[in-house]
Amino acid sequence: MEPSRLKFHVPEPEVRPGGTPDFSNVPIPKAGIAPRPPVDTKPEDMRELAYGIIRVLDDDGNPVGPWAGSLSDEELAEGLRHMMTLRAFDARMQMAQRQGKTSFYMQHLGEEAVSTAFRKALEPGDMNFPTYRQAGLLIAGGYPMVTMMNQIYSNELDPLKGRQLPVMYASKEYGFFSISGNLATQYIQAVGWAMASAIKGDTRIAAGWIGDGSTAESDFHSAMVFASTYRAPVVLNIVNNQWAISTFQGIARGGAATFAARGLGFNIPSLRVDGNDYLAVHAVAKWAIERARKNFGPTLIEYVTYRAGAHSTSDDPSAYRPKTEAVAWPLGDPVMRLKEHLINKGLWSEERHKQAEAEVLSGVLAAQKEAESHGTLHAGGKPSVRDVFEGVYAEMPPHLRRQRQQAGV
Amino acid sequence: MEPSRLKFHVPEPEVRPGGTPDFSNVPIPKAGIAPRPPVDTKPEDMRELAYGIIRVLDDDGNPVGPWAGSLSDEELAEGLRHMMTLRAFDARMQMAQRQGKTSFYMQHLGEEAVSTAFRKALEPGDMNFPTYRQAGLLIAGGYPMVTMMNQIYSNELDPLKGRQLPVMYASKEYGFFSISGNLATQYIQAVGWAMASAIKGDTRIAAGWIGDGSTAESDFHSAMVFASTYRAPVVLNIVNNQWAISTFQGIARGGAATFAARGLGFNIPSLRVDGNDYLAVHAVAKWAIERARKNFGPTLIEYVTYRAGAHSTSDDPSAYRPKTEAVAWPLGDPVMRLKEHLINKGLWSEERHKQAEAEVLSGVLAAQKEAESHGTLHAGGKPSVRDVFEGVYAEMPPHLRRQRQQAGV
Amino acid sequence: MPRLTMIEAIRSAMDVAMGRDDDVVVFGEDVGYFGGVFRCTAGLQQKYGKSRCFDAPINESGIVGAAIGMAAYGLKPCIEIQFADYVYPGYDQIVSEAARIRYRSNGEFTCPIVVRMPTGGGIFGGQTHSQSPEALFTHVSGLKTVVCSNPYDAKGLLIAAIEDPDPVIFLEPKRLYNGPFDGHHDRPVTPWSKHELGEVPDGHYTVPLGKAVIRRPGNDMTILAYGTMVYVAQAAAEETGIDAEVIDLRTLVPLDLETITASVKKTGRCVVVHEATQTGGFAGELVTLVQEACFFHLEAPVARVTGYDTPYPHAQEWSYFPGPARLGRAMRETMEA
Amino acid sequence: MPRLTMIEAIRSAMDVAMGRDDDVVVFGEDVGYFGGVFRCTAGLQQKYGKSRCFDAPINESGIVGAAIGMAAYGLKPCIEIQFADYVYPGYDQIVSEAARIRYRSNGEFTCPIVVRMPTGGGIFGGQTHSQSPEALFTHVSGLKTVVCSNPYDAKGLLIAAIEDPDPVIFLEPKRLYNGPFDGHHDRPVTPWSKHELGEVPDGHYTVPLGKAVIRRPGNDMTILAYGTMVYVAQAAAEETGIDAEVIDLRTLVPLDLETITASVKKTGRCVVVHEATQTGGFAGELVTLVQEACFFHLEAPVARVTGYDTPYPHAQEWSYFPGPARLGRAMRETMEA
Ligand SMILES: Cc1ncc(C[n+]2csc(CCOP(=O)(O)OP(=O)(O)O)c2C)c(N)n1
Ligand SMILES: Cc1ncc(C[n+]2csc(CCOP(=O)(O)OP(=O)(O)O)c2C)c(N)n1
Ligand SMILES: [Mg+2]
Ligand SMILES: [Mg+2]
Repeated sequence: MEPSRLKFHVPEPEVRPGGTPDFSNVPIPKAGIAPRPPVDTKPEDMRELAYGIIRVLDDDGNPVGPWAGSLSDEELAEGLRHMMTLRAFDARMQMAQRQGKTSFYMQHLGEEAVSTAFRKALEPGDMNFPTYRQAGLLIAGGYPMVTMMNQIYSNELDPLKGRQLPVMYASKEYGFFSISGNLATQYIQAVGWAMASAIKGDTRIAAGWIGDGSTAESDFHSAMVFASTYRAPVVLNIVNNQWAISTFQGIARGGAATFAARGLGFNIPSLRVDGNDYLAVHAVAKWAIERARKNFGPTLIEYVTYRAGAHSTSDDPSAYRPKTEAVAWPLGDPVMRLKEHLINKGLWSEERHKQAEAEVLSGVLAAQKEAESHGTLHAGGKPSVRDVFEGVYAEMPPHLRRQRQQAGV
Repeated sequence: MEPSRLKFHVPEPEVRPGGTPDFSNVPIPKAGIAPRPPVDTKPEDMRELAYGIIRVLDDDGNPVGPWAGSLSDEELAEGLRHMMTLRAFDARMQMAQRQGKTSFYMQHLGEEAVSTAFRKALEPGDMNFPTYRQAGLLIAGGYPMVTMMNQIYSNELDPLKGRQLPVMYASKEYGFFSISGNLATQYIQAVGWAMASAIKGDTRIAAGWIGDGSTAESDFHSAMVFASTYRAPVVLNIVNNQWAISTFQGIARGGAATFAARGLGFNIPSLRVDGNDYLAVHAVAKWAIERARKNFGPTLIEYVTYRAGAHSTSDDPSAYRPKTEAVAWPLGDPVMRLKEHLINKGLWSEERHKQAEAEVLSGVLAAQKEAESHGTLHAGGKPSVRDVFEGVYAEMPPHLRRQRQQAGV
Repeated sequence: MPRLTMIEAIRSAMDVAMGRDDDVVVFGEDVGYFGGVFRCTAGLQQKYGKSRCFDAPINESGIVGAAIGMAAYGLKPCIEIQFADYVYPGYDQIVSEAARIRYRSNGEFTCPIVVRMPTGGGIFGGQTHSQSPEALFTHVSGLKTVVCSNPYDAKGLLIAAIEDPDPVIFLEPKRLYNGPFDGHHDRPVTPWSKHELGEVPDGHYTVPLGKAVIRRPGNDMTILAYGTMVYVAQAAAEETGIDAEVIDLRTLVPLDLETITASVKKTGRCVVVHEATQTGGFAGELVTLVQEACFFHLEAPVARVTGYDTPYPHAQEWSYFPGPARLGRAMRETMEA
Repeated sequence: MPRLTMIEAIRSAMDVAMGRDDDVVVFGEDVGYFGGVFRCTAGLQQKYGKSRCFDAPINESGIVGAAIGMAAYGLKPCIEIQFADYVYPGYDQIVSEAARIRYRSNGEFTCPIVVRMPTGGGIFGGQTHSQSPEALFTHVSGLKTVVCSNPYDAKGLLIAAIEDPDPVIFLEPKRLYNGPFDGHHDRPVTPWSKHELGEVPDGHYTVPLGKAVIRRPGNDMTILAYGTMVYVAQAAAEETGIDAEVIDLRTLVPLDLETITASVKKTGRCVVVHEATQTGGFAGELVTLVQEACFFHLEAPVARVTGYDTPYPHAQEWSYFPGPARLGRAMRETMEA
């Protein structure tokens, strides 16, 4: 018998521009049903958490199930403010880029809960190894917005001296490792930092961050191998926002049911969480961080969310996905969901929200004004050309000194 | 409360030199109990095969269970001969290296079943992407031993013109891709070859090979991602021989239960097999190859075996593991086990075996004599110095021509 | 003849190659449905189907490694690395594998792949969208390295690269995608539609690998350039009034040493310019070859003008970029030496 | 003073550094219990425990990446890549990360790591145990690159490298581990115990990075060498009778240009020698710097003697290896030019 011909398979998203958004194939479990095992549970006894979605807020905005209750009323209100601040910050910086005040920007629209809620579960001294889409770690950590803007504008007060692309922040004090433009490299570095902390008998833990698309990179594997072998005190976060520039998550995920399932082959506990649910993100982050700090080793967390905006200011998503997809996203908007919850609790109101929006905006505007007084990319105060030559090494070697002299600075 | 200090964990083998070999922590399931699902079974419905061990020959050398019966009597006898040939070949070449006839050699002692049995499940035209420890693919595929030796000796008939380290064979006709000294690179190449076959609507499939230690390399991940995404018709083999030079498999495996489990996160069917059981290896290989050829995509197979010899002629394992560990290995010796089975079946005898050993040895010796008549590394016929400059490109560019002239050849 | 941008010319090259040969396949990050972040592969998936042009997972080692396997099978993959800055995860597959498979297997297997990547700065891309890593490929035996500088060449060189039986690194200076750029960032750029090298024939033609071209004949000195620097060199010649002969190398390996030597023997002076960092850059190779072949013709040391030995900065891009002023200074010094 | 092999000297350097500073950790493939395939780390795990010296999974990107994370924490990892030929999977972490973290974070984070690796040929190791990839590091801003050539230097340079606040690539010519090797493969090798540079003080000392040393003073020409080639150069000087000044560069970046220039200005002739392939090799950089700094003192073109532009062959190793005969020929030509 003639054997059948082989066929080449390329995964495709359900819908492309022109089509109607359709997420009916995305299984969304009910809130509250996922169990919350004790933090010392063996990975093999909690595999199902890699396939479901841990959700706390139900469709009416009420917290349900064993993962509820990790936050006080004040913390919830603060969380809402952090998300609103990040959103306002993004909107202004996006606009500043359009106005030519900087070269480039990347926003978090729709994903604000992930980094802001995670940050609140960390302790001082813990270290994040972020990608370019976790500025919420800084906002929720109290890093000055004006310093972020100085970096974005590459102005005279830019802490990175104009050397880095906008949004590539770095702050040791705020537990935010220098962002790399090269995807995934930070994931294994997070594991290395955590190994170091364990080697020194410290109490601080590390968190690595990666996007859905970037899980395909090799350093994702390096991180899993090292984290598993040395039981590193690290939380490895996957932000699955469904897209990697124009590429839908199915290209990186392939035949696998979920990204979280990647952890199972390493016997690393792997959890999938509603990334648009501030309460769920916080509860799971807290669990994983406690696990790490108590010497039970690494955890892999997949946050299921949606990149509602463009990939960056260089991108126009209408070329590859239906314009209204974000609206159709079944997990809703993280700001709206937390707002609804606070209103349900009697802690918040539509009016209060409008007022908060105005407050947040004026905070952002004040920061922007101050930052712009120190210059923007093409106008006003600038870092020096000397800064190009400084900091390549602790001490400038002769050949760089010669080059600096040739440059006349 | 003061949080507890973090501790650094480094996996250690059970025993080191001076200790008594102990494999009591290696769970060995009974032969015959692993189910044999139809080849179109969904990966999620056969996850348990990644955690057990598929075994056909029981402790008495009798085939049991649903994986038995893939081989005829003639094929079994041929299989034994292949393994014996490989072992004799190894012994002679190991000795030749000691005698200074070549620089380096790597043997297969204890692992002969894996590559020889797998080869018999392939069809002509299928392509292997091997490591340095699958010469059984050539032996069982009928590649001339004398050509292998010519390569090992880098002599005047060396098909690779003296360019390659011994054992780094390459033969398109025999479905044996050029071996790289760099670990793991071939794994994703196998997937690429399989993708190409699917793109062309061909019927030929590919097989990738990797060692337990090398699964830690990044290209293992690349291969899994691409195989899963494009459902490539490829069989991805992991030869878990317990050691990576001096490093026990626990350093690469980390907290994971098995290497096969690495496939589960990609929803690739993952099977674990008794690698010292010729019948089991063949049956599982056949299953996976059929699956690939019928467009059901990739399979990951872990062969549980033991590297009974040194890593290479540059290695002395007594520095890092008990000398008698090989003897204590619970899955026995593949040659002895198949021999016992054949004797049980009345197809073989101790006498017949001795005779076969003599025949095999004389075949190897004849090949060796012929090869040596064409030179060994430091004596007799040699490839030309011109061959250093040839074959870098299809056509020699001017700068290489100049260098060749300078070299006076 | 139609005028195309360099992006369109590159796309046309792949289109022609795919049309003529079913074994040519194109893949990379975002290159399928979307057609690439620079749109170089736009329309190819629609025209040739998902089996011939498709999206890849974000894994450069996987992309190169899969291409090598495909090439071993018999295909001719032309792959895209989204930015040259992101090639390093795939560097092992390029250096240890693609470059050596023909040699180590004595031709049993070969590796006819093309690795395309946008290179160079000038777009405020910061350290990870601006690098010029050509020297990391030119040092590797078994690779050919091409840098195109205009639409006509880009198409002809890319077709030649795809048809080449060996692996070719194909660098596309992204600052030239839409028009020649001479370093005067404060002036509007002429689009390719206004430039004669924007004239790109339909259909098949090749520009052979290994042949340089003289872009500006001259007698006073020789400038060796490639990519964006070709226009910087032409501008510097005009602005300094030095009658420089500007050679566009086009292929770095194999190098057209004959054209270089003939020119330097004529002019007696030479300046090499590239955007990449200085130490260990390809300029070192060029200077060495020139002084070897033309030592007794040289009236001044061969100078080099390059990027500084620092990562590529963001805000200070125009101080970093080797523009006509910096090159002009070196040219004058070379004339006066 | 005790005489040590280069392996013992390297081990002693790590021992001293680990003893003085708890933040120094050592890891890599097979370096823990076993002590490394070349035994450079033998005994360290026993002495300092499994937290300070341990086996790593076979994943060079992981090894370098983890070291970078540890360095960001505050440790000083000294890691081993089993052979320089296997560094490429870790190349992205070295180039895109280690080399740039201080710069891109403006010193918020730094990367004081040492990446040790055996390099070079001469042991019939074929293409994947013989490479000399130094030029792939010297081109990368932010890295320092060291090549040691004897036990005394190896220990002093390695301690300096571990104490350095920036990432250092530390190349160990494996052919020199047990004794100086001058390319005469048919003669027995003197062990280090018979060589004065085998005298290695106990305890702490450093050989500063960035300083070359004159191994053989001479007047007729300058030979720039490093690693194994230092001995080849000395042999070639004796055998040709040419009174060559042999400079052992020791550190390639930062380079001791002063020592080089002073010598070439004195001798007027220069030959550069390395084992790495020619095109784009570090010799190109050296030739360029020499002709730039000493042009009007040069009486002949600066010559280079290198490995050929092919992968490193197995059987023909001694035709490939740039030994004293090949170097001597270039020296004579340079004298006669
Ligand atoms: C090594 C590397 N390859 C490619 C790129 C180009 N690139 C930048 S962002 C991106 C998509 C990343 O997607 P994902 O990981 O899902 O993160 P997201 O942008 O969705 O947050 C790509 C391909 C890069 N920066 N680095
Ligand atoms: C990229 C790379 N890193 C390191 C090495 C050195 N090396 C050669 S074999 C080996 C061990 C491999 O072990 P395993 O994968 O278990 O295969 P086995 O030798 O047991 O068959 C190592 C580390 C290499 N060849 N390539
Ligand atoms: Mg994404
Ligand atoms: Mg092994």
